[in-house]
Parts: sequence; C-alpha cells; structure tokens
Amino acid sequence: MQHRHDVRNFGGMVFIILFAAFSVLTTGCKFQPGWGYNKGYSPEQPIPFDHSIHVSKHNIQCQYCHNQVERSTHSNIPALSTCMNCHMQVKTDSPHIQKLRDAYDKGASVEWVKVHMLPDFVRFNHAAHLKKGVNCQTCHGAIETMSRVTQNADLSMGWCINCHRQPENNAPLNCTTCHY
Amino acid sequence: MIKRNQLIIGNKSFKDITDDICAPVERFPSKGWVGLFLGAKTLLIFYIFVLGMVLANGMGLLGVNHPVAWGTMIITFVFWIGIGHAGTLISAILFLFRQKWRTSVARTAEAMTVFAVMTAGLFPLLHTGRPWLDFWLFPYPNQRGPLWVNFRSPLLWDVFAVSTYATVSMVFWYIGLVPDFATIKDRAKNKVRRMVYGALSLGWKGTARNWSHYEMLYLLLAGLSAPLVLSVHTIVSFDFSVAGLPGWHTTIFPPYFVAGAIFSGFAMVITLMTLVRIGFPQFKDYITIDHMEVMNKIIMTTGMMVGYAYASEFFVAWYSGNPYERYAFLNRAGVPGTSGDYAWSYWIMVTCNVIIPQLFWFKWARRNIPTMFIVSIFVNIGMWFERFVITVTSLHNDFLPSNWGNYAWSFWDGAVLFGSFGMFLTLFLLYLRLVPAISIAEIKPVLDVGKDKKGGH
Amino acid sequence: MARGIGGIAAIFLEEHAVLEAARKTKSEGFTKFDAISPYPIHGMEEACDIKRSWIPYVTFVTGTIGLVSGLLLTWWTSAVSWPINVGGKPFFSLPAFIPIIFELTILFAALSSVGALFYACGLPKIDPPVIDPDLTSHKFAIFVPENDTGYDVAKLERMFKDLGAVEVKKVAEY
Amino acid sequence: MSDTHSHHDHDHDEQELAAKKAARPKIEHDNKFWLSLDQYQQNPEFKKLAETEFLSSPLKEEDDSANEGWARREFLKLMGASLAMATAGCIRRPVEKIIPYNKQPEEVVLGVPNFYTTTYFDGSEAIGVLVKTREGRPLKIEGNPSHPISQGGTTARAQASLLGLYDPDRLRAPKKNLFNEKRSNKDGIGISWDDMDKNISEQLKKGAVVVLTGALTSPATRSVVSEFGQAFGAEHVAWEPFTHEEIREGQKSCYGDDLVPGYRFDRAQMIVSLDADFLGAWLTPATFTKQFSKTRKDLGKMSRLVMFDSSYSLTGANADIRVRIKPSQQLDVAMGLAHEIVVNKGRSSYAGNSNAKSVLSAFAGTAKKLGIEEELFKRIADDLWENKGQSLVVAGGLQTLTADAVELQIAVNFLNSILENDGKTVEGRSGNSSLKSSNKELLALIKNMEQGKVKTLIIHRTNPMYALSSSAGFAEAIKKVEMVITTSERDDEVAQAAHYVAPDNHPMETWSDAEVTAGVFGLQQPTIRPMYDTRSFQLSLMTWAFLANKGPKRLLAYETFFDYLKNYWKEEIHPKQGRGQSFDDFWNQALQEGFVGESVNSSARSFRAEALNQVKKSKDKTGYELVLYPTIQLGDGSNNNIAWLHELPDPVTKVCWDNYVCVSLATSQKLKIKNGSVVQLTVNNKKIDLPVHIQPGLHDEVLAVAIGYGRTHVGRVGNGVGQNSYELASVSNGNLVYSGQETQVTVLNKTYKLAQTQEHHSMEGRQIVVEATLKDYEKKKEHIIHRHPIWSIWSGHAYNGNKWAMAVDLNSCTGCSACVVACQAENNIPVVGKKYVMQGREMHWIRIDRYYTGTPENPSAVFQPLMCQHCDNAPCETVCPVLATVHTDDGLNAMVYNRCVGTRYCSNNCPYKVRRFNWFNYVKKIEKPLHLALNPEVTVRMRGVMEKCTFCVQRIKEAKNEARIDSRPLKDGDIKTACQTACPAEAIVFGDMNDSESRVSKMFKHERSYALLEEWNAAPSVRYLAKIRNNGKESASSDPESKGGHS
Repeated sequence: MQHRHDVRNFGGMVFIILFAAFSVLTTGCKFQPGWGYNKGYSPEQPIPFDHSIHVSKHNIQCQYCHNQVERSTHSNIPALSTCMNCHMQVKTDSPHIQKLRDAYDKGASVEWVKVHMLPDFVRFNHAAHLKKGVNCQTCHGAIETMSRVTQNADLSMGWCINCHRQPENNAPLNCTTCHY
Repeated sequence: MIKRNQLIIGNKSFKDITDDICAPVERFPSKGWVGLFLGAKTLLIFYIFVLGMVLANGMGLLGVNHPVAWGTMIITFVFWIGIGHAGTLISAILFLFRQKWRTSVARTAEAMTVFAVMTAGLFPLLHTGRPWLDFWLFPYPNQRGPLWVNFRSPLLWDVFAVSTYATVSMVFWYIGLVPDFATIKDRAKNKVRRMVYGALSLGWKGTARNWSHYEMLYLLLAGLSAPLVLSVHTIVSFDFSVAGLPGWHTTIFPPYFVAGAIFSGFAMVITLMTLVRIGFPQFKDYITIDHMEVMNKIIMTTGMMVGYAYASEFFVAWYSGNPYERYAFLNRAGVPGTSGDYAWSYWIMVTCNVIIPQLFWFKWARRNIPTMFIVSIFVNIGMWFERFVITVTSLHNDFLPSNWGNYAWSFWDGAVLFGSFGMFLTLFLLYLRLVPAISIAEIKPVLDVGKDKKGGH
Repeated sequence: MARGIGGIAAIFLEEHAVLEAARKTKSEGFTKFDAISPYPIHGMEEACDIKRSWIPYVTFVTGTIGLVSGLLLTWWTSAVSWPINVGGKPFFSLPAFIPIIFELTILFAALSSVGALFYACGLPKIDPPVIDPDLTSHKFAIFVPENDTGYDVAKLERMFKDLGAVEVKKVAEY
Repeated sequence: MSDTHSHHDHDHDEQELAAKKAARPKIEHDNKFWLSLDQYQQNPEFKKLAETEFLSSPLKEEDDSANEGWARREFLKLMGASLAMATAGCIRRPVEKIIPYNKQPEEVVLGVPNFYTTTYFDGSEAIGVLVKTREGRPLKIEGNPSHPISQGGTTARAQASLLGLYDPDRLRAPKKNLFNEKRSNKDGIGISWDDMDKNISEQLKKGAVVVLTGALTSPATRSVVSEFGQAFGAEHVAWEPFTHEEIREGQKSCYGDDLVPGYRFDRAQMIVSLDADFLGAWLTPATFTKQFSKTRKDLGKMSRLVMFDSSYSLTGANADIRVRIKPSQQLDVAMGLAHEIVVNKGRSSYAGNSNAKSVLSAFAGTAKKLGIEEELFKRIADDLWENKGQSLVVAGGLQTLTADAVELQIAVNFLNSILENDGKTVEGRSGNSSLKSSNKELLALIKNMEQGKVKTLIIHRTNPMYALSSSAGFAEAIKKVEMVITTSERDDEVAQAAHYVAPDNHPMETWSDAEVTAGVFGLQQPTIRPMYDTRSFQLSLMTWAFLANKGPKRLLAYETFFDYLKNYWKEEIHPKQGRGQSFDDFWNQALQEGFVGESVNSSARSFRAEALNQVKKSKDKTGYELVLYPTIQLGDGSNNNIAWLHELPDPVTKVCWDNYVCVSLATSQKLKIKNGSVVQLTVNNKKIDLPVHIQPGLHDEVLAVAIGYGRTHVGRVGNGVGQNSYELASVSNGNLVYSGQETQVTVLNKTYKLAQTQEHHSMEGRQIVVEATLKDYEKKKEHIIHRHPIWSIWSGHAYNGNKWAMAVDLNSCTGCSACVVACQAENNIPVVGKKYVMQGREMHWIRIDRYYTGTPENPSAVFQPLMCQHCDNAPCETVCPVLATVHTDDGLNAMVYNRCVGTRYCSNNCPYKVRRFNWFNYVKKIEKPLHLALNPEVTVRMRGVMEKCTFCVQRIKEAKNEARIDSRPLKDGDIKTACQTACPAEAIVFGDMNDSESRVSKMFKHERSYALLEEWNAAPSVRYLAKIRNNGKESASSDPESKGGHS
C-alpha cells in the first residue's frame, strides 16, 4: 500500500523529533563535557599577577607564596607582606607594584577574583592531596605557565570521582569524603 | 441462561446513540455545567495559590513534623491514586472478563482515572523539601560521577509505577477515543471543530483492516493494564509496608490497598455517574440503574474485603506477639492504656468503609440514586481517613515513647486537601464538555444485549 | 499530501447487509477491497479475509526488551557503575529491583504496541478523504479500489444494489 | 563561606600591646570593629546595612503566610529560583573575591583552628575552658582537660556563653540616659568615652561612692576595685542572686572561717543532699559532676546518693534514693539524721554531750512526722555512719533559703563533723574564698541609698533591678543616688536606671583572671579583639581614677588592664606560686595551661558546739510552700538572651521556652488543674500568674517555680519569656527568703500551652533504658538485659580500616545537657523558637530522653542521650530514593545535605526518630553578627533538607588529616565528638570498633552494654551501658526479664 508512505514518514518524523527532544532534556549537558562548569574561566585580576614569570622564569616554589597549603585544607593566597618581601626592591617602578605597595602601606588588601570555585557544600583538602603526592598541576593544570590563571578542569563531581575511582589511587569514594 | 435487562433502554437506533452521546459536545453548555465549572475553577485557582505558598515557604506550613513526617499530601496522594484505579479496572479487567455492561461507564471511569492520577501525581513531587530537585529521582546520566538513584527505595518504585500507570492509562483512554473523535469530526458543522477533532482522531477511517488491528491492540492494552493497575497500588502500599514502622510493616498491605483502591474508585464512579445522569438526562438510557446496581454490589464486596483487612491486621498484630505492633493497633482503636489520640479517625474509617456500605444488601438501596450517592460520599470520606489512620497513627506513636507526638494539622492541610478537588473537578467537567462521555463505537455492538428478539451477539 | 486511490463505494444501513456484501465481494475474487463501519463488526475479518493482527509479536518482543533493560539498568547502576553500601544491603539487591523491572516491561510493551498500531494503520493521517460522514455514526460501506483485479464499475454497482446498498458512488480518491 | 574572606587583624598579645601603646589614651576601645572589611573601612553603605540588619527574629516569627504581599514576592522569587535551578548546570557562578591578609599573623593558618586557654565564670563556678578560634573568630568552647578543678567538664551554660559574644543586643558604644527629676522617663543618647569619663571622674571626686558588683572571682579585679576604693573612699558591695551567704555564715558560726568550703564528692561513698542540686545548678556543677561520676564508674565501690528533694532537681533524678520533702522539712531531716546517729544509736563523740542531745531531742521521730519510711530513714543514718570519713552531707541553693537557712547549714556542718567528714570530703581551706556576695550587705546598701548617703553608684555584673525582689526597694532607692553608672554589656534593667552605661567587654574579649579555689588561679585571656566600642570594667575604673588622678600608684601606672594584671601576677601570684620559675616562664605556662597552683589540702576543723544552740525546732507548717530553684539552662537568668539555652529543654520536665509552677499529681487532682492551666500564686501579697506543669515526685504541698525568666530588658530573645519569680522572694529580718514561704493558689480560668519536647514519660515496658539495682546486677550480671536471638539472611558488608562507634554509659550520664548545647554549637544547629517546638520541630541532633520508672507519686527518673545510632543496616538509607543518606566504608551513616530532596522517608523509617528536617529556611533567620558563630567546618543546611548527628564527621576528618600530615597513625582518643568533650561525667566514648584496644570496643564488650531496639537488627554503632541504681533494694522498677521488650 505504497500510497501510505508519505503519511508514515510524517508519523516517523514526529516520533524522531519527540525522541530527540526527550533525550536532550534528560541527558541535558551530558554531551558537552564541562558545559555548565567554569572550565576555562580566566577572569581579569586587579593586578595582572603572572605565574609564568614567578614560577617558570624565577623558579619560585609554589609553597613560597602558598605557604600554608601543606598544613591546611585551604591553599592561602599570600598576604601582601609576602609579595613585598621581594617587591620592596624588585620592579618597584611598575605601576602595578605601586598599586600593591599603596595597598600595603594603607594596611588595605587586594581583592583578587576567585578562579577555582567549589560550592560551599564541597570540601577539598589541599594538604591531604599534597600529602598523597598529588601535585598542583593535576587540578590546576600547567599553572606555572599561565600568565593569567585559568581554570583547567571543570571541577565537576564526576571529574573528582574519576580520579578517586582509579584503584591505584586507593582514594575514598564516600560521600563524607567531600560532603559534610 | 438467565434473561438479563437491556444494557441500553429506549429502543435506540445507531443514529440516536450517536446523537445522544455527541450532544453535550456539540450543544452549548447548560447553566448547571457553567455554574459547576466556575466553582471548580475558582477552587483550582485557590489550590494553585496554596501550593505556591507551600512551595515558597516550605513544607513547614503543613502539619507535618517530627515524628509525623508524612501528612496530608501523602494521604491525599494515596487517596487519589486509589480512586484512579476504578477506571482502568473497569475498562481493562472487566473487558477481559467480557463484561458488556462496562461499555457505558468505561469511558468516564477512565477519564476519572486519568484525572485522579494527575491530581495524585502532583503530591509526591510537591511534598518534598526541595521540589525543584525532584528530577533527581529519575536515573539520568549526569556529571556527578555519574551518581544514580537508589532502586531499593519504594519511593523510586513509585516514580516508575505511577508514571508508567499515568502514561499507559492515558494512552489506553486515548486509543479508545480515537474512533469517537472521528465521529465528531464527521458530524462537525464548523471548520475549527472539524480541524481540532480531525487532528485528535488522527485521521481514523474505520476500515475493517484498521478495526482488526485496533481490537487486537485494545485487547493487548487491557491485558497489560490489568497487572499494571494491580502493581501500582501494590507499590504504593510498599511505601508503607517496606518501612519498618509498627502498623506499616505488614504483608497484607498490597491486596488490602488494591481492594481499598477498587472500593474507593467505584465509590467515586458512583458519585460522578449520579451527577452525570443529572447533568445529561439522555445518558440515563445508557448508564441505567442496572449499571449503578452492579457497581454498588462491587462496592459492598470490596468494602467487606477492606473490613476483613482491618480485622486481620488486628489479629496478626496480636498473634505476632510484637509489642510495638500490638500497641500500634490498640492505639488506633483507642483502647484504654494507649494514647488513642487518633481513635476518632479510626472509627470514622470503620463506620464509613465497613458499616455504611452494608446498606447495599438491600436491593432498594442499591437501586436508589440518592441513597447510593450518599453512601458513595461516605465511602470517599472513609477511604481518605483510612490513609490518614495508616499514615498518622503509625508515625505518631512508634518505637521510643520519648519521641511520640501528634500531627500539627494546620489551615494549609485543609487547603491542600480541598484544593485538589478543584483540580480534579475542573478537569472532569472539561472532559464532559469536550469528549463523548460514553464510547460511541463500543456501545453500539452491545445495543441488542438483552433485547428480546435476539440474545445479543 | 499525495492523492490516494479512487474506486467505488457502496453504502449500507444494516450490519448484516454489509457483512453479506463483504462475503460476496470476496467470493467475486476481489482482494484489495475494504469495509468501513462505525464500530468493529464481528465476522468482518473472515468476510474480508483479513489476517490476524501481528501487533502481539511486537508487544512480546518489546516487552522482553523492557524487562532486560530494566534488569540491566538496575544491576549496572547499583552494582557496577558505582556500588554504594545502602542500609547494609547487597549491591545487587534483585528482589528490590523487581518492581522497576516490571514497570519498565509494561511501559515498553504498551507504548510500542501503540506505535505498532500507528504503523499498521498509517496513523496519523491528516484529513483523510471521507466517503460518507455517517460511516462513523450509523452507516456501513464497502470500498473497492479501482486497481483491484477485475474491477468493473457497472458490475459492482449492480452487485451492491442487489445486496441492498442504499447508495453506490464512485470515489475520486480514498 | 570561603574562609579566605576573613581578613581582620588577629588579636595577639604583642600586637595588641603595641596597638594600645600607640592608641593611648584611648586605650582598649579603638573603633576598629572587624565584622567585615566594608565596616572596617567605615563604608556608608554598610552603615545602612547595619541599621536594617536586625529586623526579623526566628523566635518572634509569625506564620509567614499571614503577609500575602510578602508571599507573592516570595513566590515569584521562588519561581525565578527554580528556573535558575533547572538551568543551573549551564550558567557561570557569580564572581567571588579573595582578600588576603595585609600582614600574615604567624599564628593563623587559614582553616586550622587555634585553641586558647581561658576561664569561664558564671558567678559561682569558674571553669577552665579552651576556646577554639579560627581566623580570630571564637567558634566553640571546650573544657580544659588539664584543669585541676573542672578537669575538662563544662556546663550547658558555659557551652552557650559563646553565643553571648555574638549577641546582637549587646551595646556597641557607651550611652547616657537623660532623666527628668522623677527619673520616670528614659531617654538614651550616645556619648563619647572621653566626655563620659570626664563627667564621671568629676562626680567621683564628690566621694560617697559605692561599687556594687557580682561576686568577683578575679584577684586582680578585686585589687583594682579595692584600690579604686582607696582612691575615692568607695565602698565595695558584692551581690548576686546566688550569694551562698548561708553557707559562709554556717561555716563561720561552726568553724569560724567565712568561706564556701570545697566539697569532694569524689571522696564520698555516701552522699546525702538536702536540696543541694550539686549536679544541676548549685555552686560548681561541672566540677561536682566530674567528681561524682568518678564514684559511679567502678560498680565494685559505687557511691550512694540520697536526695531529700523539694523540687524535682537533676540531682534528685540521679539519686539512688530520692525522698520528696518540702522546704520547711529540710532542717528536720538534717537534725533528724543527727538525732538518729547521736541519740538513738549513741554514736560519735557527741553521744555523751548532753547539750547536743537536748538540742537534738526536739527532732526525735522526724521520719514518722514527715511521713518518710522510717526503715529507710534509719538505714540512711546508718549508711552515713558506716561510711564516716567518706560520707558527705550537703545543703544549699535557693531551695534552702528559708527563714532558717543558716540553721540548716549548722545542722549539716554538725553532721559532717560528727561523721568525721570535715577535712576529708569537706575541705575548709580549699574552699572558694572569692564568693563573697551578700544579701545583708545589699539590703544595708539600699538603706543608705534611700537616705541619700550614696552619691555615686557603680554597678558591675549584677542586676538587682531584675534579680532582686521589688520588696527590697532597690528601684526606689536607686533614684535617690546622684549618679548611677553601670557597665552592663546590654541595655538591661539596670541600664534603664543608670545615668551612664559604660559597656563592659565580653569575657572573651578581655583580660582577667580567676581564683578558682584557694590556691588555684586561672587566667582569662581574650580570644578576639573587642567587636564594638566597649571597654573593660577594670579599665573604666582605672581610667576614672587616672583622670581624677587619685589612688595608689599601681592603679594609675598602667594604660591597660592587661598591664595591671600582668604586674599584679608578678607581684602577688608569682611569689606564692612561682616555684622558682622566672616570671615570664611562669606567665607563659599559666597562659598555656590556663591555670597555676594546686588546691591546698585541709585537715579536720573543730566544731563549735555552741553553734548547735542556734538551731531551734520551728513549728510544723501546713499548706502550700513555695520553692524557687534555678534551672541548668538559665541559672540566675543573666544569660537570658541566649536562644540555645531557651530552646534547651529542662532535663527533668522537658519543657523549654518558659517557666511554670510544678505541682504534684495529687495536688493537680485536688485543684482540678491540667498541664498548662494557669494559676495565680500569692506570696505575702505578691501575685504572679504561671502555667502549671504537673511534676510527678513532688511533695504534695510544694509549688516549685524556676527563677531566671521574665526579663524585661535583656534583648529580643529573652524579653518577656516566662515570669520573673524573683519577685516572690521577700525580705524578713534583714535577709532574703526565697523558698518555704506560705503560698496561696488561685486557679484562673485560663490556659497557656507549654512547649514540651517529650510528652510521653513511660517506657511502656519496652527495653529502652535498662535499669537494675546494684544488688540485682551483682546477682544477675549480664542477665539484667534481655537479649534477642538475631540472625540475618546474608553476611553484610565488611568494614576494613576504621569502624566508628560510640558507647554511652547511662550510669554516668546525669542528663546535664551540656552535650546538647555543645552539639548545637559545633554543628550549626538552628533554633526554631517556642511556636515550632510546640509543633515538634526542634532541631537538636542529640536529645536526652527522660523516662520515669516506679510510682507516679514518687518516680525515679532515667536519662538516655539519643543521637543518630549510625546503624549498619540503616533503615533510613534503604528508603532514600536519591542516595542522599548512605553508608561509608568507615561505618558512618552519611547524610549528604546537598543531595537531599527532602522526602522525609528516612525520618519516618528511623526507629529512633533522630533525624531532623529543615521545615523552613532557618539559616536565613540567623541575625548578624550571630552568623559569626557558625562553624565553617560544617555545612549550613538550607530549607527542605534532612539533617542529623554525623558523629562529628568534621572532627574525624580533622584528626585524620592531622595524623596524615604528621605521618603518624590515628590513635584512640585523637577524635573526640563535641558531645564527648562537653560531657562532665565522661559518659560518652567515641572511637574505632575495629581497634580491639580502643576504649569504645572495650565498652562494647562490657556485660552491661546493649543496643537500643536490638531485636530490630538495625545493628546500631551506638551501644548503651545499663543504668545501675545503688538503692540497696532488689529487683528495681524495670526488670527486663519481666518487662523488657515484652508485655
């Protein structure tokens, strides 16, 4: 009964459209890994601090500035005093350094824009990961080459889990590992 | 074989049948209908406001508390889901049993089912603390690991059961409607109606080939719906019986709930049918007093089943020797020495569900419209209280006396309960206007049943 | 939409008349003809020589698919993809998964059966031609397409009149 | 709540000093509040914010739905919100800022807490505590385990005092009140410290100055006050509601030393308490509980506690034998016991003393007269004698402040002396000589004030305008004083009547010290820079003296009280306690340990026989008698604005958010009243309306009312909660009488619903709290517990590594509820207020269930702390559809707030009902600066989320990480939950079950240990140790074989 073909195609079309809509709705952002997360987030900073110069060029250890990272869950942003240790002498003429210095003298601070943001109900412990031998780059990417800090991974839960899952890491997979 | 009364009285021709049934759809609505509809619609708007408030402020508005963490919403959910069973039961199971009398009530009963399930379906979604996250109850691929759902939880079974049931019963209903939509289309005087009903009828032609496929599908759907309808309330009962609370953790729940569902469902059908007969007098020829009587018999039977369940619960509680179980049931009945705070609800339940339906032992009661209407209302009330008793009394006094407490009933509880009727009635009244309330295609074959000249097909 | 096919149609008022007509038409050797009625008429299948519907096979197969996929879904998500200790129960707690599996079985079976009907009847159709609007109300009809073997308008018209057709008309397309 | 946000300067000695030296003469009160950077920069926007900031309160919250306009807004907002939620996956998060320190304070490691030793003083008890701070923010108060006296014990009030620091109702700057002549109006205006200081120092020069303070336990402060006195000829009067004067007078007339002796319950085998609620609110409960619990651990030599109780006190609830009496019978009981011992049995050195005998003879046959079972009474007397030298008789507290309070004390001292307890369980010399407050002196002062003899009155840390019955006439007298200055930290009742309010620092903001007992000194060091423009009381005195340039050199020499204090210690304390250390070492050690010295030993003192002659047999009273008693929650009512304490249910009555009159069952039937019906009490013409709480176990002629409620000017939380029953105290011959007064009851035709967190009080014969008498236990051992055969159809999951578990010793737990508040502080648990408590929505993660056993006339009570049992077969987990609560591989029942959708199924299926649901968005109701008290280590839960005890998982993580960082294994005791550290009775033990050596696994193996609802086979990770009652009887009220789990 070939005279029904067109009709059947019409039905088929409807069906396909519906199916597509359905799968998009249900699987949502699934098809674009990282979509909806801040991957690639690289905001303008009040002072264009350049990791590549400090780390790659002048070989300053991460822990020199982020000196509490091995003792605390948080990796501290260095106090202005830390910056001034060098910048009392170094590159004092640069307008940015002057900005820094003014803030320092006023007893004020610098409002850096936070790049790597986790929700408040997620607890990531820097010290624990370092102790385990995870290095900064695993999560922060090639930070030492970044002239402006850019979020390297999407930092989604799945992204964390994938690493914790690997048997060789024997990392815990409990909910309480991160949520409490 | 015993001679039976006609299913359709008043020597109708096929044309008459079509005219009669299509009339409400084609004619301008009566004052009565408009009045009812406005009332229902207002109630619906109120309902929407109430739900909005609950959403905006949190579940705390309702009486749910610690220890009674489930309340009106779950009770009313079970209530409506229960009602939503008669339709599929009539159209599927009675179809399989070749009960020809079903044809005149099946359509409306199914419609009732669909709307009841819609009304019920809202509650589990809205009674959560963070309804906007309800989609987490569906196992969909996600970026959390992926993190799936807990298939061990009866609530998840609910999600699957209720949504499946809603889908299938809606499809079943619609499939039944297709030929009738075609009828209305062909009778249509104006273009718009022709277009709308044409679209709804999917271009049905009614050729012999189509009919043979159609009947086969109808049989299949009936066959699938029958176990489905049983499974749904079974699973709803699991919400309680899988939990460990005294008064919940009982194996009798599945059959007991299903019986209760049929019971309440038929009661609601009676309630609605009496109204339909008043609203559309011409339907009296199709929904005859015989139809009503049959359903009343079912009500009485299932009513006694439910009563039996109540009794056996007590027996098992005593027989088990489990002190918590025993206390829970003594407490329900308000036996001295227990807190018995909710004994009143228990006795309301027993009166409405077990005692009052006994009226139907008398033929006059079964065949008297006002009587059956009142009884059906009582049954509806009683069945709501059955769920209240189960949910609240078991929770309010459970294992540790230290955390015994009572349900903190608030204005919002009542508002949610009554508002839900607004939603149901609005849908139902719209249905009466827009859809042939009796299956035109199904009723014609049974036209001759009980006629003297030949004993039907 | 493209045009359907033309032919001849006879309208009847009585169920038994159209049944009679169908049988006759069949015996006359016509194969592509079809009967149109407002409700399913028992015996019409034999009368028109229509084979038993094949939809049940679809139902069975898709039902099985539903069952298996339900089983796989529950097993894979709870025991393979991310096994989590829930209430000290086994990762693969089959008894608890049965309701899910059952519901999926029904869902798949039911929906695909409907899909099958749509396929079989070529639904949905937009505004199909109508021989007589009363055919969905109280009239019956036999339609013989012009491409049927031994199609002869005059002969058929005579035959249907003899069979008590109230009206016999040529249909441009159906 | 990214912690990198906090950026104030941390309070550190050297820095602080430097800052102060620079900021002179404006010393401790610089304007650098540190609440936030904006405020720090005096940003105008913030000012606006700050003004609108304290608007709503969760406690005064009315049904939100009432306001429809609001509702609509809220509704739309929600619609938007849910839309946002739906698409949340696909939008960038808002921009957050990180503001690093300017100069890194070297002791601050972001996210790593610092602990500072300090001392908490509540007027009677000085507790050595550790304050946990993070980024300079006090977050939690813990007991100081190395402290010699309190030994790590804390009270609910000590735990809650943290919230007082962040109380939004604290004064933020000095105030001046403009009065008319009658001083009827009140018109407060702001004033600068300098102006105020000027005016005050001028006024002081006129002389006739009186400094009215609460009990000053701080030696340095006392010396400041006395030197200030020298400067202006100022008299120092100390008064607060709990004077303990009766004890001192008793001691004085019996032994000649005017002090509160040290009681050693840890040495006592037989304790008889006459209304001294030493486990609850009398004297030093934390210390006493510590001591008492020591004598209950080893059942081999378990002590016996006999309580003659006229209210149903916490001590009574824990007594092995509780005898209900009315206040007028206290003396009879004490003397009756003495009579029993000395006369009837002819025991002790006084057996031959005719004088003593004649005095005692008046008290013959007491038991019969008081309707006390005579056998029992005899046995108590015998027990006392048989344990002489290690028995202890105590009496005291408001309940004993009857007309013959002092006689009672003499009788008690007499008993202790004849029982040779003095010098052993009663230590004369190690007593606390700093508790010097006095009713008599205050009443005298009031006279002087009335006669206009007082020109200037300086009031500090005491509140006669509230806590003193108006019949004493303080309110009138104060109007006769030219200038009244108060250092109230809030605009309280005294501040209403004062010309100047010079707000004091909160104890956590200021330096001080404490004389804990004779020979033991503690330091109180600030853990945060003053939040507001306030100044310590001591510095105020110093400044005024400085400006008037009067007084001894030492008073004027220092710019800060810290300097004064340090110097004072150098001169006064170091020489006595130094043990040859250099002062700096001594000082640093004192700072590190929080105390110096050890309590002096004392020997038996000779009893002055003539004292006994003061004891007269007063005629027997009939009719209702009033009992005023302090509760463990509010004590004297000074910390009445702390919501945690109001929401903390009374351990015995389980009522919160109100005070009420307790009547016995028989009385209620006689008066035909129910719980909540309102009655009017009339005590010599003073009337007060109170709701009724029917309290089983009361004497039928007792009407017990809690004090500490009904404040009018304490703040938004405490104002108007309950009735001020201090009013009922009356002045009779130069002293205050609280209890034992004749009282008339009129039943009013009103009802008033009380918020009770537990409404059912019987165990229904279920095996919930297993209780056995010592005798039974010795006979039956483990068979006191009914065990159920339990089997499962599969083996269950294996727990390698750690398996966390908790054991609770019901025999040690006194129900003091410190754990409840500690948990609330640690875990950011919201307060919901009376309205919602009545609807059963209180949020406590750990609650203390109290059941009555025995007859309703005189039931005994048992307590059971109940927190999440972390079941291996957790019923809550199975039913959660979204895996929001699951089991971790170290045996925790994890609750994942951010996954929870709030079906509340878990709560339903929890047989222990320990889960709590956020019915509303309580966190939105937290008022600044209370949000600073939130623990950043614990997620703040939003609306619609289930929550429950997590075994302090954050502490587990912390300890694990510390161990990991120091690359050492975790050892037993590294992890202590909040409830565990708070518990003064050491009833709660947490640890690893897989470590067979851990304390908890040992307790799990104990024959008294059982799991709650064992037969339900949820396999809890919490086990209880059965309660043992040493009442000398056999088969106690709840014998499991006959009742437990069956019936």
